[in-house]
Amino acid sequence: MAKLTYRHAVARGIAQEMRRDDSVVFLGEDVAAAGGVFKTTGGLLEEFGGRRVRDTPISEQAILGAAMGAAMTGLRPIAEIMFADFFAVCWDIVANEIAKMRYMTGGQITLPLVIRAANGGGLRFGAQHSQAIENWAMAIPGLKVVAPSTPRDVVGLLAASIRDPDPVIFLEAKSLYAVSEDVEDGEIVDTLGTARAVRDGGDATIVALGPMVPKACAAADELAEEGIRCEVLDLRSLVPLDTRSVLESVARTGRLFTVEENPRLCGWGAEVSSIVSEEIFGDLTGPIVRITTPHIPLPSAHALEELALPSAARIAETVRKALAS
Amino acid sequence: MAKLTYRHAVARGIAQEMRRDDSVVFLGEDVAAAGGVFKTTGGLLEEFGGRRVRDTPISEQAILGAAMGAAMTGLRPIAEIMFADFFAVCWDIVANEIAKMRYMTGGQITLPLVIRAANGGGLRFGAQHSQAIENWAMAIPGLKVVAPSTPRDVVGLLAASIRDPDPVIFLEAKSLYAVSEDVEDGEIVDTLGTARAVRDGGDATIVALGPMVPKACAAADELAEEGIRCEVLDLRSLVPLDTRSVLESVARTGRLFTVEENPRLCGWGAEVSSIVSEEIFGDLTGPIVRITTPHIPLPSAHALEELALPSAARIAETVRKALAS
Amino acid sequence: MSAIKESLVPPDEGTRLNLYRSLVELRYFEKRVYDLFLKNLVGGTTHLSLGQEAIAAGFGAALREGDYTLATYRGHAHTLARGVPMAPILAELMGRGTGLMSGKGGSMHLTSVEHHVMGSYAIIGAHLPIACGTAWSAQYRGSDQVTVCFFGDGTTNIGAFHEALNFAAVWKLPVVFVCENNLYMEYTPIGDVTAVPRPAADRAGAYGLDPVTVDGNDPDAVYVVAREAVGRARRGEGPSLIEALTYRHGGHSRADPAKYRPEEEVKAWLARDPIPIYRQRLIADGVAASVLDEIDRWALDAVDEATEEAKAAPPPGADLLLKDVWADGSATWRN
Amino acid sequence: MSAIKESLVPPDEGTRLNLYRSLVELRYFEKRVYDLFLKNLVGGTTHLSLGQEAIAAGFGAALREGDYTLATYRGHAHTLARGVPMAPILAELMGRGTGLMSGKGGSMHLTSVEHHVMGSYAIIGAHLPIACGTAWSAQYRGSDQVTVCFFGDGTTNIGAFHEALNFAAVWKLPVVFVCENNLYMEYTPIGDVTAVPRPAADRAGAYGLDPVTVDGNDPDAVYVVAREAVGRARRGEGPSLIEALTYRHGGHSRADPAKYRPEEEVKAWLARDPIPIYRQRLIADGVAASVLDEIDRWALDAVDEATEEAKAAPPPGADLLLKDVWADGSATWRN
Ligand SMILES: Cc1ncc(C[n+]2csc(CCOP(=O)(O)OP(=O)(O)O)c2C)c(N)n1
Ligand SMILES: Cc1ncc(C[n+]2csc(CCOP(=O)(O)OP(=O)(O)O)c2C)c(N)n1
Ligand SMILES: [Mg+2]
Ligand SMILES: [Mg+2]
Repeated sequence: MAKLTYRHAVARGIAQEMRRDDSVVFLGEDVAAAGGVFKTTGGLLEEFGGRRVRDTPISEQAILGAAMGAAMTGLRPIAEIMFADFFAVCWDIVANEIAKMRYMTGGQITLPLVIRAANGGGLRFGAQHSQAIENWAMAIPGLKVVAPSTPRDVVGLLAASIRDPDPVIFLEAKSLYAVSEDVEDGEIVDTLGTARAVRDGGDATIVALGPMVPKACAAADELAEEGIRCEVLDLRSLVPLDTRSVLESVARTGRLFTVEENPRLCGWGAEVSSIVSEEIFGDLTGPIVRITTPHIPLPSAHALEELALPSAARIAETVRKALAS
Repeated sequence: MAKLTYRHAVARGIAQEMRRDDSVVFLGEDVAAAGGVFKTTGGLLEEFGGRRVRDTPISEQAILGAAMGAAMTGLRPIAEIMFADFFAVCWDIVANEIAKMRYMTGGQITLPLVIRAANGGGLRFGAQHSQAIENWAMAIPGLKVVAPSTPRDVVGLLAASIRDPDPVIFLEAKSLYAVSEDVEDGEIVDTLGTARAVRDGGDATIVALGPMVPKACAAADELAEEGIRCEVLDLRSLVPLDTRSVLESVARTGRLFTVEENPRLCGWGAEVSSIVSEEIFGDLTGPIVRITTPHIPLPSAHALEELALPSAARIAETVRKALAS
Repeated sequence: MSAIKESLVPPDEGTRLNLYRSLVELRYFEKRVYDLFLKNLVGGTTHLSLGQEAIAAGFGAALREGDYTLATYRGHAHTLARGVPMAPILAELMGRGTGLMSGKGGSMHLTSVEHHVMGSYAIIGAHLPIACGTAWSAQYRGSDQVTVCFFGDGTTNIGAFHEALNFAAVWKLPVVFVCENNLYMEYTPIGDVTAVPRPAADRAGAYGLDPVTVDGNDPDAVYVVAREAVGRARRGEGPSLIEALTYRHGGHSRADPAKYRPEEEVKAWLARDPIPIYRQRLIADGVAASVLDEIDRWALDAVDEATEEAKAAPPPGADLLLKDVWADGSATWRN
Repeated sequence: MSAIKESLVPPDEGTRLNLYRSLVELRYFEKRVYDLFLKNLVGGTTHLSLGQEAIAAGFGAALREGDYTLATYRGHAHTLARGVPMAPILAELMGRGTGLMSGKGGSMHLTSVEHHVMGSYAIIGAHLPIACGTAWSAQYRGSDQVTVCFFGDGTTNIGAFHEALNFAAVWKLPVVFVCENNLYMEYTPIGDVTAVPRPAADRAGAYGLDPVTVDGNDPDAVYVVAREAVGRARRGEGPSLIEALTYRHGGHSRADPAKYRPEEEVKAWLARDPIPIYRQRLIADGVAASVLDEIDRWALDAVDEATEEAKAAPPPGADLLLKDVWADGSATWRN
């Protein structure tokens, strides 16, 4: 048991898997010699050498193409896309190639690969370096989408993603890199598609993801003091989606709130909302409410960015109002 | 008044606007000399010359970058991305540059440009040439998203898009290119953000877009014979979204069905569903049901593609069952 | 035409007969596909290699089993040339359940992992980076498998081309990039949209590679250049970029009557049809016409047989719809 | 070092004083930004041009009003060199409501349409295609405005670079692409990830352009090359690609102590700091030291004044949050 930061959990998860499986390789920009621009991958080059841990040119299409080609011929590559926003320069390889290959080839090709990226806002990096792109990935059939909210989950879900036989988009919350917690020693392997209840309560269900989880918890704690008890579910992955946990919880509480970092339109919260209103409409006792960033590019000034992203206060206020009416 | 195909409506709309405004220019792959691979832009080179109608290399980033740079310095470019799937190779220019520029610059830059693309399936072109990508665009703040379902709407909405001061993603349904209808002569200019009721009825609301509109109408006609009367709304644009028409209709009928061509997760139907269940929950008399392509890449064989895309029969059956239970 | 210094030895007779067999096989096959789509038995879109067969054939002959190839939507020839049987390819084009990918991929995505045909790709440029990956994997595993990646002249203007070439050169990957310059990107002449006369060869230097061009209508020449580049790759000497000059006899795709090409240009290139020329050459070099006739007959029979087999096959079952999104065979995204 | 044949005339004294002024202005400004982020008054990330000032200054001096420039996230210098005042830039970096873009863009996106500074771009490569657009627009409108697009060595390996260069060459656009080769893409030496020694110049030929390199630490040399390339563009003779060799004095960005660079390399380049060298040169050529001191003082005062102004400014008002997504000023996507 020792303190582990979210940042260092990345290297730990990768190292754990590289030690047990020689087919795991890792590539990206500035990831090897420099240990990553977010200092998430320090020590990997030293331990595994330049054959397995490789720096690349600024060529995201080549990085992901190389990962894809390697995955279809026996390797299990991990590729880093530095900021999730940069998926836009290689989206073809992700959405048109990687995601579709297995289906198009009638199952001939499997692609055991992981693409990691620093996702989301909160660090004043501006509109092109702060996007939460989970919904881009969720909208593409053939991609699994994972987004851990704690250091332990980074290790366990990253290990699960690396062992998964399908392509996984692994979104690290850059606003959580500095967060730490006590994590046990030894191998940690988690399971994709399993949400976790991080707060219990029968008055409402709050579903959150990644950096919105601590905010939802803070809101729930605030509300608990007022006697409003919310169950907070950390989805942990969007594909596979643990709809069962969501449906069970909402069936119990009658109310659903979703908290999304992404801009409003077509977010995963809309998907969850539509599932709930289609499948357990009769259990709902009031409107489903989505809490999101407004449908705007993220502004860079601290004052504005703070306003844009869902905050604990906004979550609490939204739930409070909705339950009161 | 004369018969106009959906295909020819494209050139008519572009020509109408190029005639009135010399700042309108048009570029894309094989669009000029060859008149477009879907034969949508024939005659434009002949009428407007090679200065205004230009063939480009296979360089989608350059095409859209050029359109963007031109739009910020006084022109009103129309760019063609041949198949909507190819947005993936230039998504950065669309999602990170064009969509964000105005906001990031504090309103200094406006981008009056239109990007046209052939969208969707139904022609057995396989997974990389059949995608309905309206939700990709809708998820990005700063893009308007337009998808006409009739030849007349192609002309009128294209004209409105070209005159619009903001970037518009204009999605032509490739499965509708051969469809024709009588269209009046003379200038046609429509309004973005206005849904249209194409069938009336008080039992349920069916919201559809693009090529799903004729299918929804066929379903509504089938149901009408059984005494089930559905209002069918053609959204026509996703951004701006005519939520008012949707909310009014559902408030009347109590039931909402959405019909999406895109794969299931995070589609616009989820967005519409979440809006309705948040804002007029009390008016709903039963679950909201989404009819979509399953969350799979589109298969190429006719037999499978037919099964994948929503059909009139599937829509009718879904509505029938839902209203019966 | 530099860099290719050693092994200018022409192919031996066995190899040449093999090349001829491959050429006519590809030719008859593609003609049959054309007939079948005129009969509406092949749906969707289709891109034929008629006229360009010598490139797929020449490389096919120079490769070993286990070497990887990646092609474009215009990939029937490249798939056949690796030994993939005709019937499942035809069945795939006809949307049958016995298709090479069970009808789920279609004409533009022919893939046979069993034959190391690692896919046909329909988004321009995408497979060049992917070819870097199969080559990297071979390098990493210490196998001596070579990757060959085919693409067209128009493809040299898209970003992925540039990224892949630089990446392959820096990592010294065992990959051969083969640009089939058929003078047109779809309907637009490549010269109208490209800053250099030779879209691939004139750019080799940008990646520290030697410029190599070859007559893509000459199977012997292609074979020799292929053998050389593949050998270099196999020996760990890094990537090559080869520009093969050729011409397609028909339109870009099913929908295209190819009216945009000057008549004299078409005539001149039809006169350079690789197959009759090669046939003449073999006969001049002493091969009996009857041997070649026999090969022709065999190829035509093979195409006929495959056609019947594919025609007789049923469409894919509805159960395939929700199959094989994921490695577990399912399409399930939720519990 | 070819192609630039004519007008090797060195700049006159007025221009040189102007260049000097610009250099020290950029230098003091960037140093101030560094101080301010150490004091936590500048948030987010920041990329300084310390050491690379001669390039922005040289081009700035060679351009006319109305010419367009596009820069990267490392764009403070390029923005200042077009005459944009310091205070709103500093205010933008500090997230104030008086910022150049009201605080909504930040350090990486400096834009001043009034000065024809058509944006700073934070996704590698994206602005090269966009520069094609501003150049195309000028060409279309028959104006003689030239576009200059600045980027780094690492940027030459991304696809957009390739597409833009080819596009500009084919359309003969009035655009000058300026690669500031500071030897590193972020933390990785450019040589480790690039197939050719000169990432830009060695690729000019791939676009039918002449290779041009220039000492990016020599303001006179940059100015002369800039004047030449801008002149060509203005006369309708098409694009240029220029590689300017330089070095950044500090880390890549705010978070980077730049430990990955060999000490001797840093030392050698610090000895080539453009500013003291240029100062010496001017003095050797007869400019009075007092004149230069006066310019230094003026620049420092300007930076001080701008700092105070920016510091005093309030954060952006909450009303800005939902402003200016659309041309009508709103962020409304529904009725
Ligand atoms: C990114 C992208 N842009 C455009 C297309 C449409 N397209 C299909 S084939 C083609 C021409 C390709 O030309 P070339 O590379 O010369 O290959 P050829 O068809 O001549 O074999 C184009 C533009 C595409 N498939 N992908
Ligand atoms: C598409 C993309 N990939 C990666 C990055 C992260 N990144 C920012 S700056 C940079 C290095 C750029 O190097 P260079 O072009 O040499 O410019 P310099 O910073 O040296 O001025 C990288 C990799 C990015 N912004 N965009
Ligand atoms: Mg071609
Ligand atoms: Mg650099």
